[in-house]
Amino acid sequence: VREKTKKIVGFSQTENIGPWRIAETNSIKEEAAKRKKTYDFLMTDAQGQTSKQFADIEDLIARQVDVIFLAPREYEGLTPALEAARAAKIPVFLIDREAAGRPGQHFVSFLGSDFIAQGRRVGEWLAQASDGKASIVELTGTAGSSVAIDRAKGFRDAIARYPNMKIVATQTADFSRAAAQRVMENIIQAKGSDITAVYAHNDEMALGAIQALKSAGMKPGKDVIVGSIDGQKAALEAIIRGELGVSVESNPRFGKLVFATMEEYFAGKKIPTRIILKDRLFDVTNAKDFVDEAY
Amino acid sequence: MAATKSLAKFLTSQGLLLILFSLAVFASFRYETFLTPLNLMNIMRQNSMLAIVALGMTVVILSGGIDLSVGALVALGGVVAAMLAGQGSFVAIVGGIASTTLLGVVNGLLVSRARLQPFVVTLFTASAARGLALSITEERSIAVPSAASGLVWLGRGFIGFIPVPVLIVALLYFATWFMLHRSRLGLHTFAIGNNEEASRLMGVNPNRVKLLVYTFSGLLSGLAGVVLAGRLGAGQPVAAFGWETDAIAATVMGGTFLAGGQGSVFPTLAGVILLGMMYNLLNLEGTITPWWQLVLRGGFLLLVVLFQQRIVQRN
Amino acid sequence: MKSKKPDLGWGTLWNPNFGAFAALLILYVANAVFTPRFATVSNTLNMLLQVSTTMLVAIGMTFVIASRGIDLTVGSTMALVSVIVALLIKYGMTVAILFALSGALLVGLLNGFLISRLKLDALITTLAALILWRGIAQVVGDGKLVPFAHPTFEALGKGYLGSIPIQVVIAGVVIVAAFFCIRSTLFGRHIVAVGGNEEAARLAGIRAERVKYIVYIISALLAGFAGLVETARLGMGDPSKVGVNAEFDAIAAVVVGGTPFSGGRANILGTVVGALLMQVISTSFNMLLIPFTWSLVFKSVIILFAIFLQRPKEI
Amino acid sequence: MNQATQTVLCMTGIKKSFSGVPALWGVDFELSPGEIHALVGENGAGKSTLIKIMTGAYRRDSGVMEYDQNSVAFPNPTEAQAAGIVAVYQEIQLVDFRTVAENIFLGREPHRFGIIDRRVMNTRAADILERLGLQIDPRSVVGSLNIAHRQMVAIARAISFGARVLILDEPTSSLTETEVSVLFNVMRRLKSEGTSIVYVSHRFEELYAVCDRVTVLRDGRNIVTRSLSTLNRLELVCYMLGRQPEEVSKGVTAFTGQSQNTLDRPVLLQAEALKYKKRLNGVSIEMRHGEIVGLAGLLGSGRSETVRALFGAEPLEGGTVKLEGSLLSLRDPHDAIDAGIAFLSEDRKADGIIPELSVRENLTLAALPNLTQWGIVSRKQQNELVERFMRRLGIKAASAEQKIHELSGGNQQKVLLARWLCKNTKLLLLDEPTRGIDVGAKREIQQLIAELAEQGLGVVMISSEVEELVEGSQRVIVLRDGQSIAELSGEQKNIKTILHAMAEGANHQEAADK
Ligand SMILES: Nc1ncnc2c1ncn2[C@@H]1O[C@H](COP(=O)(O)OP(=O)(O)OP(=O)(O)O)[C@@H](O)[C@H]1O
Ligand SMILES: Nc1ncnc2c1ncn2[C@@H]1O[C@H](COP(=O)(O)OP(=O)(O)OP(=O)(O)O)[C@@H](O)[C@H]1O
Ligand SMILES: [Mg+2]
Ligand SMILES: [Mg+2]
Repeated sequence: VREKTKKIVGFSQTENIGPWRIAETNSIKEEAAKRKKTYDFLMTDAQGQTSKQFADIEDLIARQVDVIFLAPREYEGLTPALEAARAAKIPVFLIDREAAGRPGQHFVSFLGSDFIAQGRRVGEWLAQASDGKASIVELTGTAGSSVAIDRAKGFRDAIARYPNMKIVATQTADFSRAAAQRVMENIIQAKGSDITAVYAHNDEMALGAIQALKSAGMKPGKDVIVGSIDGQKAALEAIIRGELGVSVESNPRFGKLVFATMEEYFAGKKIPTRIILKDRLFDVTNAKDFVDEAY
Repeated sequence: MAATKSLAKFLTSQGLLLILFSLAVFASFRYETFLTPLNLMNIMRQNSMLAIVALGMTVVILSGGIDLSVGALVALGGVVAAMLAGQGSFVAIVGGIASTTLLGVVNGLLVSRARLQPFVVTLFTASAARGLALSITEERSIAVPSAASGLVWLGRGFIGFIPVPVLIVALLYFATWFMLHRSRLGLHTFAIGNNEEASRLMGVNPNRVKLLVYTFSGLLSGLAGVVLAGRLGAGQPVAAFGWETDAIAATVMGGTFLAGGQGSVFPTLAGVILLGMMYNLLNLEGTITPWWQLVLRGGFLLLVVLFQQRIVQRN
Repeated sequence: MKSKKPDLGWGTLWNPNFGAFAALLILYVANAVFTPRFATVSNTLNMLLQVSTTMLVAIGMTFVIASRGIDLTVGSTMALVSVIVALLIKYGMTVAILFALSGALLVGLLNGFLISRLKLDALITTLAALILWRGIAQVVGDGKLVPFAHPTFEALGKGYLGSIPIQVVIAGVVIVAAFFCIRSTLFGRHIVAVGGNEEAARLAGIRAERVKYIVYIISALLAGFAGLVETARLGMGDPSKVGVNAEFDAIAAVVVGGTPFSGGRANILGTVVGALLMQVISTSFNMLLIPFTWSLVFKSVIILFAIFLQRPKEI
Repeated sequence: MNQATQTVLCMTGIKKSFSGVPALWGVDFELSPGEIHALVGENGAGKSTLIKIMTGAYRRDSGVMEYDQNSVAFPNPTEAQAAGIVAVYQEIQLVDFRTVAENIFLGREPHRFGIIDRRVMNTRAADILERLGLQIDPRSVVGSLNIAHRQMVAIARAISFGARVLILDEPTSSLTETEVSVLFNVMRRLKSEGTSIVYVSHRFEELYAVCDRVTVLRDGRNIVTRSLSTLNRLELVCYMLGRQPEEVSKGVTAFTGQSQNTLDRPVLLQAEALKYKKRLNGVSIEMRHGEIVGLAGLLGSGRSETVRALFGAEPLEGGTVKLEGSLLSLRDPHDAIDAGIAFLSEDRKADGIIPELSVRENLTLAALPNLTQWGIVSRKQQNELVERFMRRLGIKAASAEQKIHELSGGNQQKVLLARWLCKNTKLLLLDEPTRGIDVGAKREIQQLIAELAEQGLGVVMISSEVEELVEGSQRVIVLRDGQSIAELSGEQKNIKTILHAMAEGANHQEAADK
């Protein structure tokens, strides 16, 4: 209908809170900026709500974008939005989290990490570091988020094989450092020196837990080993200081990959329905080498 | 006297319409896709759930109360409906609405019989309802099976070219308007919102009215939750965070007195649409960083409130 | 003249004003018996530590509510202070704190201007301002976490005075000062007079507008202090998450403590008890490892019950 | 049907206390069919409380109430209404945002399936209003009416029930004479139709004009019930106050009526050509130390506005105010108080008391800055002051710490007066200082005003009781349409001339109202 010189890329982000999300947003924005000549870029922020994200996608469709990058709020709840995009013949690329729908039909491809695997790898690392014997405190992510659910599942799968590894407390801390510090202080009051390990669903919470451990006079890294996920800069620094044991990467920098995939798609190439990132594992052996490039 | 009052009323609603209209004109020049039927329908459809919730909020505020539990009740209603969807749409819809209506009754009893302050009561029933929604779902979203076609229709269906949620909103607003301005119950709602003690002495039963009003708000929240679940194809325990504040904002932008006793429902609808249009425009613009969006929204809201209250004060 | 002082016998235990206090006592004792390691000095200090920022904010909120207002911007104020101080700490602690508190002052001034000068409704005004200032805090910090290392400043949140955490000492000093202010100073009496009947207070020569201005400034500055403490404790500035929902915690503490929304009364000790009550509940649930989602439900029910105990009597 | 000897309503041994403080100690009360029964007593005697117990607005602690020989206990006013007992309460209780018709029919709206029939409601309301001779549109919003009209609406509502028992608690305190006589006609007609009426008022002429019997309450106990025709005024006052006849002097007011010579005293106040919106357009007052100047005028003539403007409560748009020769610029009441002006407002509830605060705090509110050192209020000085003034004005309260809203209306008024007396003031502005106050207290207050004037204070007094103005003030200034149109003193200062001056503009006024 209207004359188009440039293609429009619409990106529906779920929220922009915390270093990880911001790194993700920035990476996609940067790639879009590099292609300013060929693509217009629009971004929406769902403020952590599926209903708003649905509305955002509808708005993008109304705006007649040519492609949608979608970082879904969670697995359920966006299928109708994907259907609407399909009806409008707009290809969708899912980023970092999956959404219910048929690949190839509702969306072109899913690009992201394997959250279950991330949890599993932390579990295995902790098992090794503690010789299969630990009393673990688990700090979980935002209640109800699929990431939290998967990372909890993977971790449990891993430690199930070690009868002496027990989760003695599991509490939510909302992916936030402040909340984690608070919750951990309370758990320390309840469990005291029984605690020998902490598993946090992201680095922010691990850093909060480390603060709490320190102010309770316990030595993170020695009395209590801590493992988490994300691989952000502050976490790698903590690994170098010896306070954090391990951080499994969950790379937020999707920009290059998703734009490249999209261009391949428009070029008519066949795109695999799942593109799983290879997440690295940072511990004391390699943290120094990567700390500079971390976000 | 009566004439100036109704003129005041008209002007307050018109003040909001004025803002709405100028914003729409601005948008239609700036975004070529704004005035497309699709976009306009989107705005209506996306905001129908909030509109339902805001309707309940308006009635509660008119009665001199406030209901902070609406957001949590939307979530609860949605997950209950989704969990029951296997038993068929009818059970799901009724179950979802019944659960929140029950909590609305609890709100009503605590506010009327126990004479507790509505702000506090509903603040804590909100957190209880949210906790309940999270607990019964084990914090997961519950998918609505496609077999529950009635539920899905409620959220996504059409009658003719009109989306079902929009139709529900229209019906509810007309019915509520009629109840408020034509029925005894409506008059009593206004009366206790204006002066509860006087109404009591004159023979109104404030407890009964309050109970009904909070129950109504609970019921509407549940309905909004059910519609939302149908629309998203899932019931989510974390849905509708902060809707209570949006609903309050819409009500007040519509010129309803927060202290109660004065106001109407259709201006609230205009308020909801204004809020929704704000989001829509931010999306159509698409390049404003999220934090600046907050600044714009907060600032704009402040201006509307300022404008609105100036008009009210002048009259 | 029959002058009878209210007696201080056993009957006082049933005095509704002591409902929250009784609930606090019962919960503490019950936890001491049933929750291992609960009634230890270190855990009690830990609870005091965790409640101190809420306490600071709630004291400010008590002033505002006593003057028949409400201040929802406190959480955003904390966030604003948090980023400013974290960004500026490299220029020295004094500079950073001064600028940060000026930020808080600005929030208070704007609230005061809108509510007391322009006579806007406090709830809706501060609701809009809450969004605005959260946005501004994020714009200032570009949405990012701002880590820093400054041991002297961090002592504010982590240091001890003897065996007592510094922030607990700060909260204690503020409580005593606020109690004294309300009880014995001219300004304190003016606040409750304005909250009780603004027009009457004005006709008795009280400059009500100025009183309300100051009240919002006090609230903002105390929220600012809380933001400083929180930032020092975290060792970073966080515009997105610092102070989220702080306003509701504070309001809950105030109201559970028996200061009514209708203004005209300021129960500082009640607020302290209210804040402690909520902290004891959260801590004990954490220690008993009750799942978060269920704890939301139980906590609400307990608090509603505590409020129920102090409901107004019928004549 | 009841026989004339039977009683409609019989209360025996009614007791009621508020948070431990008894208000009624066991009161008996009896109402015959078709009688108008006056209920009188000093402020705080328990009249309003007894009435609220009759209608179920309060619950009694003990005692029996028989209605039509059946023992009843109404849980709320709705039930009492349904049974035929209707009241107009002392504090006008209406829903301001709603229309006159809606207020009249609230709780029993003509309806079909819950849907209000507005047409029927409005016509019926119009009928009722017309019968009371009121020119009020039933569709107008109550909040837009003045106090007198609101009071009449409340009365219209009560009458429209066709109740068996009608209770009127000080209905006339804000009515003009014409309205009062309309009300009395209605009461007489209702009486002839068999309705029983309980009537509370502090104005004796009214009691003798319409009432058959009187029950006197004192300190929550009933003293006597007698037929008014066998009781003269002096006896009645004695019963109320609990004193011997010789202790109670005669005269309508406590003012001596003799103007002291103040001409040699220095000028205190010169207010010239005050202007404020449309309400004031040229009011001038000049007075000397020690003078009492009365302000007379019809409702809405701008008396209240004048004193409010002198107090800085309304922003002046023109004119000058000089106090002791120096020009004042009054931005707000604070400025006026600093200059030595005090003001007692006419609406006690809205502009006077701070309901949740104690008598002590209300009494010392304006004086607080004087009791403060380094920002800290001296509790000791506060207590001394409060005790002194509670004794001096005979304020009845359980203690100085009792909340003021729990006091009876008259005692609240005394506290508010004390608020200004405990401060050093030069000019006292009194808007209806004796409204709703019992004879005893009224005389005390009038005496006090006279005393204060003798001490050199200037007093501007607004009163709807012309006697009070005639006997109390040296000069009377008559206002009409926001202008001072006459100044009467000496011989001219008599009831007839004042009423004449007030009324001259009456036709004009009515036209303006429409
Ligand atoms: N709600 C209440 N709470 C506490 N005390 C009350 C309350 N209402 C009335 N009282 C007390 O009961 C007593 C009787 O008051 P009431 O209002 O019945 O007096 P009244 O005879 O109507 O006086 P007035 O002529 O001034 O209206 C007073 O001492 C008053 O302080
Ligand atoms: N022109 C008007 N328009 C609206 N309301 C009016 C007008 N004039 C008077 N009133 C109302 O009537 C009330 C009495 O008017 P005002 O105070 O000017 O007269 P007043 O002479 O003091 O009478 P009062 O005997 O009631 O004290 C006012 O409080 C005001 O609300
Ligand atoms: Mg009375
Ligand atoms: Mg007047």
